[in-house]
Amino acid sequence: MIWDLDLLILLLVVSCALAAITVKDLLSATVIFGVYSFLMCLLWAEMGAVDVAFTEATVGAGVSTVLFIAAILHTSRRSKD
Amino acid sequence: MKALALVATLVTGAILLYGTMDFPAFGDPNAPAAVHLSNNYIEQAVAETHVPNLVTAVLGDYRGYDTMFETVVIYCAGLAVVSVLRRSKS
Amino acid sequence: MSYQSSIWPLAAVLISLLGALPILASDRRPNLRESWTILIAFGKVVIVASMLPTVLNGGGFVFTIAEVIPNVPIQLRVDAMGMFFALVASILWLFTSLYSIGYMRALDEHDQTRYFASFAVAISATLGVAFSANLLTLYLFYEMLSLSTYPLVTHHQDAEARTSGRKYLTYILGTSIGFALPAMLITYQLAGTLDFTQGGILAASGADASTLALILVLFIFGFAKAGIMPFHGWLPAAMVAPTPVSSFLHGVAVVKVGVFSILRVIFHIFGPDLLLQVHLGTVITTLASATILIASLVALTQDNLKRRLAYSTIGQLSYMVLGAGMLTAVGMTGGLLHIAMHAFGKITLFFCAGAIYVAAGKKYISQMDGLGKRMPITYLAFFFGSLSIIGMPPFGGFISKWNLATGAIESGQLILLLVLLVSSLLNALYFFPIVYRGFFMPAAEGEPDGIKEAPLFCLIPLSITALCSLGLFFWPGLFLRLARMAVGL
Amino acid sequence: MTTSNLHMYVLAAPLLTALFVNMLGRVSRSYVAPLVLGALGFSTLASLGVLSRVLDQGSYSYTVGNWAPPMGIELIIDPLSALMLVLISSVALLASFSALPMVAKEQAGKEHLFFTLYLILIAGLMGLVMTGDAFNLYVLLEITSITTYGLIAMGKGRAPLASFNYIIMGSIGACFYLLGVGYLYILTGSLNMADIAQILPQLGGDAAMATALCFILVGLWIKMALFPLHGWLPNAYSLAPTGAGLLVAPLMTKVTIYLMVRVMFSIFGADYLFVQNPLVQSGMVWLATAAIICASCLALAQRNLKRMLTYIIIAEVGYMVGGVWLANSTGLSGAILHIVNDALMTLCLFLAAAAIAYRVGSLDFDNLQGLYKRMPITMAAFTVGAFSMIGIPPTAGFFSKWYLILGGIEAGHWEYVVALLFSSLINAILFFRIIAIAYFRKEGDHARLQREEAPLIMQGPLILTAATLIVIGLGSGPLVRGIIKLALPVGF
Amino acid sequence: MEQFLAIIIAKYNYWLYVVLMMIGFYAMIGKRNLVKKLIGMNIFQTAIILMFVSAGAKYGAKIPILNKHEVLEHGVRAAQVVNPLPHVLMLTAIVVSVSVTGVALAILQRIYREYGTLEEDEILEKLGR
Amino acid sequence: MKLLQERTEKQKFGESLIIQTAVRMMVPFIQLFGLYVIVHGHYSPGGGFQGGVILGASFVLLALAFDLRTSVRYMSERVNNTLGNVGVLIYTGVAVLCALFGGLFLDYSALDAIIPLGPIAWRSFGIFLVEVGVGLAVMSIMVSLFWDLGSGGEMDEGL
Repeated sequence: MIWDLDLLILLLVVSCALAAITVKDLLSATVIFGVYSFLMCLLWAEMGAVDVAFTEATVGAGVSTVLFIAAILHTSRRSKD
Repeated sequence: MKALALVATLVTGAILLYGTMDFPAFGDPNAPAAVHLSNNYIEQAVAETHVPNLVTAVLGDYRGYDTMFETVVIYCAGLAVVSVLRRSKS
Repeated sequence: MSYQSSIWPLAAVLISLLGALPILASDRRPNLRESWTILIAFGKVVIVASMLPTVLNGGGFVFTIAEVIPNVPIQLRVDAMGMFFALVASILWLFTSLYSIGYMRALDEHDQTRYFASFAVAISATLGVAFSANLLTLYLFYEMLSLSTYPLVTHHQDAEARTSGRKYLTYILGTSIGFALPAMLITYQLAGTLDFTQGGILAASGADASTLALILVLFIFGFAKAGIMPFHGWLPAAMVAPTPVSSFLHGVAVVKVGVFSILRVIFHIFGPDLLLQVHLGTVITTLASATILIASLVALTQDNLKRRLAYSTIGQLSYMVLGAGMLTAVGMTGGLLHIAMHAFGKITLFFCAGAIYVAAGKKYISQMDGLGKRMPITYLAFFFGSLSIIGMPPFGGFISKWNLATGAIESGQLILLLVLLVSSLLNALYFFPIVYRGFFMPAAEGEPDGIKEAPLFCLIPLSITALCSLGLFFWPGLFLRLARMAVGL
Repeated sequence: MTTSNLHMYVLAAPLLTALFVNMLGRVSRSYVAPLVLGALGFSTLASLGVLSRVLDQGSYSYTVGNWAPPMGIELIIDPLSALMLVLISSVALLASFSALPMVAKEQAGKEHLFFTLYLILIAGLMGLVMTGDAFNLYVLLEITSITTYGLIAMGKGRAPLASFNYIIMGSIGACFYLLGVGYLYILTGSLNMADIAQILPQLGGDAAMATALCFILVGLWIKMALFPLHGWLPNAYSLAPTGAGLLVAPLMTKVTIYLMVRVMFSIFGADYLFVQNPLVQSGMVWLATAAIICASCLALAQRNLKRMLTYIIIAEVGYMVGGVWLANSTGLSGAILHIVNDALMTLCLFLAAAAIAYRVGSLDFDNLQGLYKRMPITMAAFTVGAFSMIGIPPTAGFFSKWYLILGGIEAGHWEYVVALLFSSLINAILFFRIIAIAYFRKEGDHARLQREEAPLIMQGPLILTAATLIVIGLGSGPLVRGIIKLALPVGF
Repeated sequence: MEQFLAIIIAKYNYWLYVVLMMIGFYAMIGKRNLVKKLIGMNIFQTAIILMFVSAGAKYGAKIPILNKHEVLEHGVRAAQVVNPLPHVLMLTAIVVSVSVTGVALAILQRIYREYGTLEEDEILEKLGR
Repeated sequence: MKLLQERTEKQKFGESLIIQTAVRMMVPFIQLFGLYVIVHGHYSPGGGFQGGVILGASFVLLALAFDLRTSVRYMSERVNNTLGNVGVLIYTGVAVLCALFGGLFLDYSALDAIIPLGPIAWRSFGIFLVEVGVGLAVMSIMVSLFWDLGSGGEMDEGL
């Protein structure tokens, strides 16, 4: 484990999380959330949790995002906050 | 409302941070979590189940009961989506 | 006293409770339904009477239904005090059943099946209270009585009935849950049991005087059916019910269940000795005296006959509590005896009020001028009843008042004697005008001529009860003996 | 340790049947009813067997997959969990009789989906009461939640919105619980409750332990809708499809309270909770008092039968939480007895509400007029349930209230005693208002009203439940002595 | 400086997990858009997963996939392998989280069908009418 | 060329020939990889859940590149549903079977009574069985989730 790489990714993750909940466009928020998940999965892989990382890559960054997008396409893209 | 939410968040975060004071350091191989149960898994799982992927061994066998319900959870989710979203035929 | 295990107490309680079922089932056949009613009432008297010899010989019966809380079973027990009350209630129920049939048929009331079924449940609860072996069982039947009388009070199902029903339940349920239940729980916590024991159960608990005073006041107000002021307001309100209900339930069963419960608490939970020791008798007598005087004064102002009787009842009920509060054996005997004497007198008065309503359709005293000439039997019975209540010899009321007065002197509280005398005077003041108007005032103009006596079904019971209150002066032996046994004389 | 699998069959029957209901119910809806009733009937019988076995031979621990406890997942079958199993399966069986016609009416074409979720919810609840593993509890909690989300969202109108609120609150609750478990895991390295309980006192780490306790409890409180965290419950339970409400309302909060008891005494121990932190203990009794009083007052403001009942449920949660935190055996046995009684009382009232909804449609107070004439049997059973809620002997509610109040007196928490009495009075007002409305009629209705009872399949369980309330009331002595006293945690 | 760094290294990802959890929690209770609430929920859950995975990490350890024959012959030193238990738990947690997300999204679509918006205040406004 | 242009114009938003062709070619490989992940869960990262998600993702990919109807043509809703049920049934069935054959719940070694492979080998094989079940269930549910969320619940009315 390389702690400074960890820290760097963690900071990125935090900024992604902040962005995901502040962006007004829901589609962008969802995509940013996908990026967040992917960074998270990198972090976990780097901590030795390969299975969790694999799952998060397929679920968090993959299926979740797709489901979010599918739902947003059927509802509305805009968000007031 | 937002102010209240912020206060609630900050309080929760503060309590959680207070709780981390007692935690063992990150990556400490002598932390309780690293010595109590997991050692048994690491040392015995392969011999007891013949599965080299420890995660699979623990997931499928030692904690198979959890995994069964995990499967049921996702099954329920699928059913719930169908039952919520579909309009009934009649 | 030795108790033998027996099913009879349960049978006495259950006969009318289960009897409600055939009454409900014969909804569409009034004759069958009323035969059931009379049959059950008669059966009940027989069962109660069959237990009498054993009780008079110093024995008793006991039956445990279920053990619900450690040391507190739901248990029925027949002792002298319970027998005394059960005898009064079941005999008077027989008369009331007859009277109800006449009254309800004459007025062609709706929903008579519900009426008779609720009545049967109510009398079952009354006997349950009489035969309760402990406070929990008593509370159970007490609540059962409150709830089963609700349909009776609101029988007419109009706006007035709704308001009165609400008031009735608010007072009765509110006080029993708010005061009696916590008092019972504190008692249980202190004593570890709730059994009615001669000499009381709280004496051994070592509770201090203030706690005891709190429990006592909670109990007295908690059993609001006894109508101790300021929790008396439900009784005049409940007078919207049909008259048999008022006469039996609010002249005899319901109100006396309240008094009986208070008496049970004073005799068998606290015990007179403990109350004397911590000087709590005055609490009881003060409350009771105040209620007697205020209620008698209010009764003077009422024009509605049933409401006047209701306030009279409130006053009379406190006599019984007063007697118990004297904490002398004679006073307590008088208090207990007054349950029976007042019951016979008051039920006569209510029967008469109902008969007047059935025959003449009148509710207000001011309209009743000259009625006595047309309904002589009814008015004579009314006269007898009022004399008994006032406490004139040769009527039963005299005996209990005599005992009360003796008790007051014996306990050295002469002020109580004064209260008794003043209230007797007030009783006379609010009863005599009614009789006077009936016999000696000319009828108002434009009065229809067709008024005559009420139907026989009404007339016979009221004559019998009137004669009973006369007879009780000469032969009070049975009740006197039971009452003396109950207080341990 | 034992090799008896009986309790596993109790759980497996609804779980497996759920799959068949989904597969076969798609083909023809006539398969649904026999499958559901058969599975639940089997579960009820088997759970009775489990209970009698536990009472006979003492409690036992069961290891799923035959791995010794801290390694594998341990199930604890003691008198308390066996009692809960009986309660869950019998309540579910009774509720499903009534749910079948309701679902056919409200969710035509979706019966198989509804009952699949319904059965899995029951299996989840059964799993919850047996588990002795902190993380397994989380998974099962999520199963029950996710099925409940789905069931509630199947309702009409505002139901999805209520369900979404429930999802957010429920997820916060579950996440908090998981956070607490995580803290415990980091501290002790174990997930087995008994194992954790053994390790915890040896650790110095008080901050993390307190945090874990705090988060686990808050998580469970959100799930059980303890007063300040109750916001999601009234809408969710009152807008849910009637069939779902029948199952969810009697069981969910009660099982969560059971979980709180389990977590409190199996993980943290009475000593840590009550002796070392007396301030927390009395604070909790005050919170429960506030819950009882506020929820009772809120119930007064409702104009719909079902909504009123939901607020009463919240008040009852206050009863039980307070009873548990009184820290004496009387209060605790009162709380456990009240779990049983309250489940049955709520079931009785909701069954009656379902029967009324089946005939009348709306449950607003204005529509209830003259119901005693129209549906006398339903209303009679409703009255019994109402009396039990008020606490009138000999119905069951009186006796649990008796123990709770007695516990309050014993512990010297008079505020709790007053709150219980106050809430009884409020309940009396609430129910007699309804009874009065249903007893009196509209002007001119006297002649028109005809008897029109709900179908027999809905009336049967209703009558049975009402009778059970009285039987349990009269039998509460043996129940407390024979089962609940045995079910109290060690040290009480 | 050295000490300070040591403290940071020892606890930093517990701190950052708290930060992430706070972000998610705030979005769940403070944001008025329902989709945002859901995103917040997912962030909350990943934060918890991060905590668990951190708890299982060991410095200089291998991933928990061993060589069967080697282990059966020579055994394995526990300190050299990452703790697999938190991973197992978190797999379950991920599944739960995606399930809840799925159900919530379906309910969102129902809400949108009903009210035509996903803003909490607008929905409440419509309900008030 | 003109034909191609016409076809491009007729295409709905987001559909492109290149992507469609690529997806058509990729899907079998994705599915193969998914199966590999399920089966090889004993020896490498992955297992039933991840493999199931990948299998499901292949159908989702089809649905994204073409439309939902195409993916339904590959696997009808009824089949999908049955697979999901069967998947969960395998897991719970194995669990109950263990109990029925005299062991404890989920004690795979009890299945030794059916085919004697040895208790430890049965543990390994039992894990494999349930992983397959999980894979089937997860694939089916993922597909169904996407169908329903992607169509707004209009599955029955021809998408």
